[in-house]
Amino acid sequence: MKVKKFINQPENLIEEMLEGFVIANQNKVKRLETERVLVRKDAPVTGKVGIVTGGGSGHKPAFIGYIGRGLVDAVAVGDIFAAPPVQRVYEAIKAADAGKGVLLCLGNYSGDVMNFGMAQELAQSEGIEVESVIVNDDVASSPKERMDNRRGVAGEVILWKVAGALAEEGADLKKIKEVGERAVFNTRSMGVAHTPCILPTTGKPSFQIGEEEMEIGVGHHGEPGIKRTKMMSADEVTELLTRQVLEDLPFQRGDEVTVLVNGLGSTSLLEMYICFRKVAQILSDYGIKIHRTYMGEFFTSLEMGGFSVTLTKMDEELKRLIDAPCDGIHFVQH
Amino acid sequence: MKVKKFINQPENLIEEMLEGFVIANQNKVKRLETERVLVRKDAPVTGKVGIVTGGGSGHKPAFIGYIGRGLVDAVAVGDIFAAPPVQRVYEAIKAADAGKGVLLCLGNYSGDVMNFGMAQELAQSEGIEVESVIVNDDVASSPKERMDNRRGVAGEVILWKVAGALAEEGADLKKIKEVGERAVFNTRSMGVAHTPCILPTTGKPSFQIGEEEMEIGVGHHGEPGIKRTKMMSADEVTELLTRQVLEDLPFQRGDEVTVLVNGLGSTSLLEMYICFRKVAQILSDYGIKIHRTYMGEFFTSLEMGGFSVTLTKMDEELKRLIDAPCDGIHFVQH
Amino acid sequence: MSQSISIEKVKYALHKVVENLEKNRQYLNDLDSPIGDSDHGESVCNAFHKIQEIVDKFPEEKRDIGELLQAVGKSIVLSGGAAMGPLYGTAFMDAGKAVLGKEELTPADLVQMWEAFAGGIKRRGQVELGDKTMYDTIYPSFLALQKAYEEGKSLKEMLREAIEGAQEGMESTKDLVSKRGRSSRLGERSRGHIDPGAASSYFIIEAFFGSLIDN
Amino acid sequence: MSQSISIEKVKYALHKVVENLEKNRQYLNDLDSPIGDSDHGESVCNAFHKIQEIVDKFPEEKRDIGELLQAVGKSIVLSGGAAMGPLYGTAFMDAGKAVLGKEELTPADLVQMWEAFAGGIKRRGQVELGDKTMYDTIYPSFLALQKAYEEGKSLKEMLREAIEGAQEGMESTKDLVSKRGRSSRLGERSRGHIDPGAASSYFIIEAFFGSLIDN
Ligand SMILES: Nc1ncnc2c1ncn2[C@@H]1O[C@H](COP(=O)(O)OP(=O)(O)O)[C@@H](O)[C@H]1O
Ligand SMILES: Nc1ncnc2c1ncn2[C@@H]1O[C@H](COP(=O)(O)OP(=O)(O)O)[C@@H](O)[C@H]1O
Ligand SMILES: [Mg+2]
Ligand SMILES: [Mg+2]
Ligand SMILES: [Mg+2]
Ligand SMILES: [Mg+2]
Repeated sequence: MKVKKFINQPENLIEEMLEGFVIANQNKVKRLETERVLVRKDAPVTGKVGIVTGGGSGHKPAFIGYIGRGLVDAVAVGDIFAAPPVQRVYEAIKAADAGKGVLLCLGNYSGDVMNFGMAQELAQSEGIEVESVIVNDDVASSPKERMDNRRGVAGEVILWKVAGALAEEGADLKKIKEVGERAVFNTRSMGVAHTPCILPTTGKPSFQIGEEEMEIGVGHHGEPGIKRTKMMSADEVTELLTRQVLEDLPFQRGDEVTVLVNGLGSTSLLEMYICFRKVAQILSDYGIKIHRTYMGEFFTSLEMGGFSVTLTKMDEELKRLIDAPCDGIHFVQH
Repeated sequence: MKVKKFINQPENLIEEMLEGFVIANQNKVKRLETERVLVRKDAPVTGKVGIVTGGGSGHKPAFIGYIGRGLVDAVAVGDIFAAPPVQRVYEAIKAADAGKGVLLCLGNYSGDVMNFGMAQELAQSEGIEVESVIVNDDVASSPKERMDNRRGVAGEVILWKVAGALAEEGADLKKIKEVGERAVFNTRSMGVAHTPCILPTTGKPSFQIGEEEMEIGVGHHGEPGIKRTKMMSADEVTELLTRQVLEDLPFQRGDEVTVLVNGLGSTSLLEMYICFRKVAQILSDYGIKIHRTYMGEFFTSLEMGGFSVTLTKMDEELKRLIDAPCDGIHFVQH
Repeated sequence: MSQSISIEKVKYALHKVVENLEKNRQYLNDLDSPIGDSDHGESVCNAFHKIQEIVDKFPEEKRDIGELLQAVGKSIVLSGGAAMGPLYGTAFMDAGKAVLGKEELTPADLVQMWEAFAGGIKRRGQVELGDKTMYDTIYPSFLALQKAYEEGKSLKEMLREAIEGAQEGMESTKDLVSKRGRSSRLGERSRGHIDPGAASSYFIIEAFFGSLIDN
Repeated sequence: MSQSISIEKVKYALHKVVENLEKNRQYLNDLDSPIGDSDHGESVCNAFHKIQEIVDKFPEEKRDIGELLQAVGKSIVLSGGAAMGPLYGTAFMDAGKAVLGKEELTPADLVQMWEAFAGGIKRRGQVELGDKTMYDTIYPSFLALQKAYEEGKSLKEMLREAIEGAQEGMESTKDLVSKRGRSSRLGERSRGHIDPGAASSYFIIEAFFGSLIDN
């Protein structure tokens, strides 16, 4: 298989992408001179807790597409699928801090946890208040008893939305961490993929898979999930994902949820709406009400073929924060 | 090649997709009972000219993702890549008309032109004021001397934005048609693809292509373009597209343009930003200023691999309309 | 074989048309791939599928062939979609108009009806012979039908020659450069492929006229 | 072979490490595909690439091996990224700290240094032997080094046995179920694959200790 991608030298690809990104979105974002960190144009925003995130590249619109009012202030940009190094996270923290402290939002990967953790210590040692919330929404990645070992996937979008909205309201760091943790605790996801992405750095597929197979519970770096099966119909696979997600959190009749159906790269929105239809049917059967639905590509794995279903159980405060307007680069809401 | 798609029975796919779409976006959209037409929730909007569009399915977020305030009022939904029939367009016109008339926005395809044209006549015969603007922005699809034979591609997004904003301001039909036509006249696009989509109805690829080849000037239904070549670097292919677009319209030093880089389905945003970087460099060399940039998937061809570059020459009025806020289902702007 | 055509025969012929298109659905999609958007078989079959109901529900007591064809045409126009919808729909409507009031078609009526059918395509599509479209199948089939009629041939012979004319017309599109429709943007690259619409027209004519021969 | 190690030899050994990782870049990516995210070779090579400059720019007159290793570790920690960055970075920093002030490493120093290296991984990664990580290569290599030292073997023999220990450790990961890092979510499905970090650690040890043997 030949690699068909619109790139130049693979070793320049992140830099070139960022160059384009900063030009295209210069009204909303700027780049630090010293480090590969993108920050909201008006950061640090006075009177506001800074929201910092980051991770490996290749997940666009995550992470940098979420920079903007009501969302994220600074992003430490890693290499393809590689956590950003300590120095970079540290500079992101400094750039986002307006004196009210900084919340780190990260996915539960040992690379991210270690790099963000060390950067947090470094910043704290210089007197910056820093807290972190670690996202672990992927129910397929560990049994419930080992929830703290689960991967973070598309649920991170919910954290950015909620924490970003709360920060914009002027809440303090403690409060944002508390609500952010509640949002994460209330969030569960599961994904499926039938086609790997090709890593532009190596020209190799992220995983091997048969012509009629799909991977249930896949991670968004192509990590194996729960099992390899034959392709199923949209309804069958959606039912499988949705029930597993629903059963993991004690969702109850009468609950309200936010639904996020996330395309992993090459799966069309047309297919995703077909699948969402089934999600809605199942929720209705369970007596669960949909508060808000997000449909689209929010956290991809380059051009991987597949999608994930995320449910977040709402409460009044989370509803207010989910519904708040935001003006991110690739995530805008009135 | 096996078809890996998340669908159920192919014959139900549009209906199931619409079912999901209406549930997910019920705050913004409703479906007519009689016909496969989606309309803005509050349509017909009093005091406003109705904006109606439509075309074949498979281009998500187009067409129905553009329903909303400051954009489109009603969409006639065709089968995969097939223009919607007359009756459907006619019902869309009726649903959008609040007494101030309706503007039809359509791509220049004989199917669309004939079906929309006949529907227009039908509606006019019943006393509804109807005008139409036909988009023909694809420079690869005919030489300049035969401009009226060119295909409409991603440039239609610009028409929806401009016409939608003007309608929202309360302008009359004549004015909207005039400005819409100017926007179209000022818009040029060209695309490239290296991977076909698979039609879910037939399980067949939209075109055949070699392992190292790409099609320059491809249409967004997989129609052949200008030539078949070996894969090029991002910079080379972007240069080719951008220069061809630039040379087609008499762009001049000092002009301002809106740039739209549109992913055709499976090409990652990462690649598109690399390509946009080159567009920006070329424009800067030409002394052309970028007024606004749109990056993402605006008009896809299911999961086709490729992208297109669209440039619209701005004037003060077009700038105001492009910058106006809008609240479409998949196109939101503050 | 009778030298005139009843409404029953027309109804039967229409069913045969649907059958023949259905049989060639994927082939028509495939023809639409290199120079179009790969959907022609889908569009034609979906639209023609609906006319079966029109035909079946057309009241027994109504005998007007023109009215039947107009109803068929109207269905295709209003609910067919794609490029073929307005084209075939208009053709059937015009054909119906040309024989409105007739309860039997004489060979002369048939020639007139088919002239109107071809005229409908031409009018709706703004198309000329040689543009590489369905018209390149339909118009030659009309010419052949007319010529056979003028030469005083039997209805059977007329129909056979019309089918032959259609087939030659369809095959002629292979070497043409397209001037109309989606493929018209390909210039020289459109050469070497049979036009999908020309092929669907052939299947329509083959089944329609063919069933009248056998019947 | 001398029984002590100069800073020049350490510098040379570090260059050899970079070379060896580079040689195995794609192999490491490939190992990271079935149980990880296919980037381990990229991450390790990019991070270690930068230490060449640290080593080359380390002032001639500075002779402190501990300081050199700390500088290397700091670079990897601060600018390495991925999981391997904090892990290898901390290991080098801890190793440097253990021999701070030393201008020559005796066999005893080497054992101490390597114990600290392994300890750094354990501390940063919260990892145990048998968790199917780089620690499964590094800790056995330390044990082998220490054992050989305690048995009074020559430096050369010590190094050789440390490399053998590393290799055995790396190979042991194949049959293990992962408890740490990305692969820890796979449960039984992680079995049957060598851990990519265990492999990169082996290449580091092979080159580092190997170059000290040859030197
Ligand atoms: N203007 C026209 N006049 C006559 N026939 C046309 C015209 N435009 C298209 N066609 C016919 O329609 C066929 C394509 O039909 P179809 O696949 O339904 O439409 P689309 O191109 O919209 O997908 C072409 O092969 C051609 O024969
Ligand atoms: N907590 C940990 N302790 C020790 N080693 C670990 C730990 N987490 C990961 N590793 C090692 O890191 C390797 C993966 O490194 P790398 O590919 O850089 O990270 P990532 O998984 O973030 O892509 C694993 O093979 C494993 O050896
Ligand atoms: Mg990684
Ligand atoms: Mg079509
Ligand atoms: Mg077609
Ligand atoms: Mg890895």
